[in-house]
Amino acid sequence: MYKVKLNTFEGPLDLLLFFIKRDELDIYDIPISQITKEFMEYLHYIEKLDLEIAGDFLLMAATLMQIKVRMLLPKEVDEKGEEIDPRADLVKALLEYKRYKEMAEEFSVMEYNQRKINYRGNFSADPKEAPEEIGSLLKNITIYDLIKAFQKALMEKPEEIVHEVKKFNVTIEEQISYITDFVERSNYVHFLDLVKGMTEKIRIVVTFIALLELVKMNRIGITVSEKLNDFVIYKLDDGTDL
Amino acid sequence: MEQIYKSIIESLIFASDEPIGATEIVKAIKEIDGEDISVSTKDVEETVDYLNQCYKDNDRAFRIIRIANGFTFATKPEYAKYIGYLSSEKSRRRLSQAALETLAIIAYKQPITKPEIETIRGVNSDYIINSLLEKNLITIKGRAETIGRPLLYATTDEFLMYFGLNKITDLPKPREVEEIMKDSEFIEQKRKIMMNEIEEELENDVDSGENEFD
Amino acid sequence: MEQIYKSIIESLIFASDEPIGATEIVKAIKEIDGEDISVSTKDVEETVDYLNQCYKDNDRAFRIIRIANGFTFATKPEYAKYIGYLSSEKSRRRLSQAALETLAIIAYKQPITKPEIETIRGVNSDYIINSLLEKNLITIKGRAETIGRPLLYATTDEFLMYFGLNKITDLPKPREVEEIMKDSEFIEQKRKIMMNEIEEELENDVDSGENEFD
Repeated sequence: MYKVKLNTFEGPLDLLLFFIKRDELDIYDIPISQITKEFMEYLHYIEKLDLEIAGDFLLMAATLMQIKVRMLLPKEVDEKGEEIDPRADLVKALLEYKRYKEMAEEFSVMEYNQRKINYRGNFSADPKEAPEEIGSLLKNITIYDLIKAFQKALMEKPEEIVHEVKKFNVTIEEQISYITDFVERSNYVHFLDLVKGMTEKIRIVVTFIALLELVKMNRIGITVSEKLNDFVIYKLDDGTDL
Repeated sequence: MEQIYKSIIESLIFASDEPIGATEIVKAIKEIDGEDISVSTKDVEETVDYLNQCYKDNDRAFRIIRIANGFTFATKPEYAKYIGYLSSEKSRRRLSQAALETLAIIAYKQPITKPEIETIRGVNSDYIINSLLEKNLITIKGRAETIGRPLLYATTDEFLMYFGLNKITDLPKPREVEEIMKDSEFIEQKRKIMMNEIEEELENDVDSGENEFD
Repeated sequence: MEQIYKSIIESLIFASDEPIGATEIVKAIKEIDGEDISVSTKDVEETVDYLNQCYKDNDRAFRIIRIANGFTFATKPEYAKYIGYLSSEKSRRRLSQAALETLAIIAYKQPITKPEIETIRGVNSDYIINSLLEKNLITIKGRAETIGRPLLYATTDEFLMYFGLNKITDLPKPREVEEIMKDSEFIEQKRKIMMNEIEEELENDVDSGENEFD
């Protein structure tokens, strides 16, 4: 007489393994009608307890019935002429499941051992110095990085007080050719080098706008620089990288 | 006091989540080994002094310090800059909950404007958006065609790398997350059937078994 | 490597609240003291061995262990019951059979989709997968390129920590399927060690006696 506790079983495969073990059945030669009967009794038992029957159990019941029927029919053969055991897929599934169920037991042992180990509990008392800024995290450059670099370039310029309103002596077109000349000569240029020596803010602004225009026209490309808040402008040929 | 309690006191201070008082230590020991065990708070104090002398003699990088009426371990101040570097690295790697939330909104609704993000989160998000921009997890993807032409935010390639995704469409769909949680009542029923939920006291677990250290 | 770096390595491992890798330690040192400092990951490994020998010689209650691809300080198992008493409110719950089973499948077959897990387990696994995700023992690792592009699950560093593994390849090897059926004793042996397993009489659970099977 065996007593079955409901929560012993993780699912239909687990239940079938239980029957196989309990009745010392050969997993490769499962008596399908016997095990189907047991399985159905278990289903009724769950019903009796007014529990929702898991669809997985119903699905397995259907599978068992199907195998049972196929066992009664004339033997099927595969392309090599060998008999197909209608139980083969079920056996495979049972063994596969059993394999991991075993490993779960290994895991349980590991868990048990590990629980005897405690890690350091309180880190709040460790003195820490706020670190200096280290390296750049940026891996690819975006419009936002451009703007930051641009701002830096502006901020590093000494403020010049301009007393009279002058007509801008620089145009986008001029700066476009200024930049293209640069990249034509050396294939690439750092942004900070490009604006080096520009004393008027407006010239840097216009250069930057020119740069954006060129990017938009696919005539230049922009990539990350090893220097913080800087970037590299390089020549593009027909929209492709050099 | 027996010699073994020096180690037990050391392990208790080491593993405690917060500074632990001498009284607590004595209580823990007596609770496990019995009331008649001769360990006093004075013994604890003396043990801490003894341990600190050991650490000093052996040039250990840490000490037990007295803080908030208790004992706790702390590394020596001369290593502060190295530790500071580490913790800054970690804060770079880890995203705060608020940042993660904002990032998620942007990831799922991109391109999205700040007002839209703030409507969803219900709080001002300037700081978080800036820090995400700084970490290069999001970027500006142009402007919306609405009034004021607010900036549009979207995630970056770095974002994908950070989360181990190939492309943005690989993000789990909210529907999929819901699916995992679907029909929670049914699942709860099942859980009761399927799970052996046994609450165990640690003391039941500890046997005299293997010691993997020695 | 200069002597002082033994202490610095000790302090870095001691102050890190998660396992810290040898590479990270070398990086931290070089960031602070300069690239030309002669400290290698091999030096770190050797220092850890040296430190552990010191702790053993001086009868310290803790050791540095190799876990989750890094080093961390941990108490020796013999003090677990005292520490367990302290943290009993937190009452560390063990994983359920279903959780262990699902974890085993994910650990050995990662990255793996939910349908694949469910095929092996024979049951719907939404709840379990969700609770493993919540416990941070597994994570989403992108998508499979198969129909429906289901999410892929894999184990985390927390998983390694939880089971005391240094790297995923340290997992015990599963037996070949053919081997499994040969010795039924094997399972019976382990069942005794397993704490999850409790045999309960059916009548304790349900009121009437008609719930017995032959």
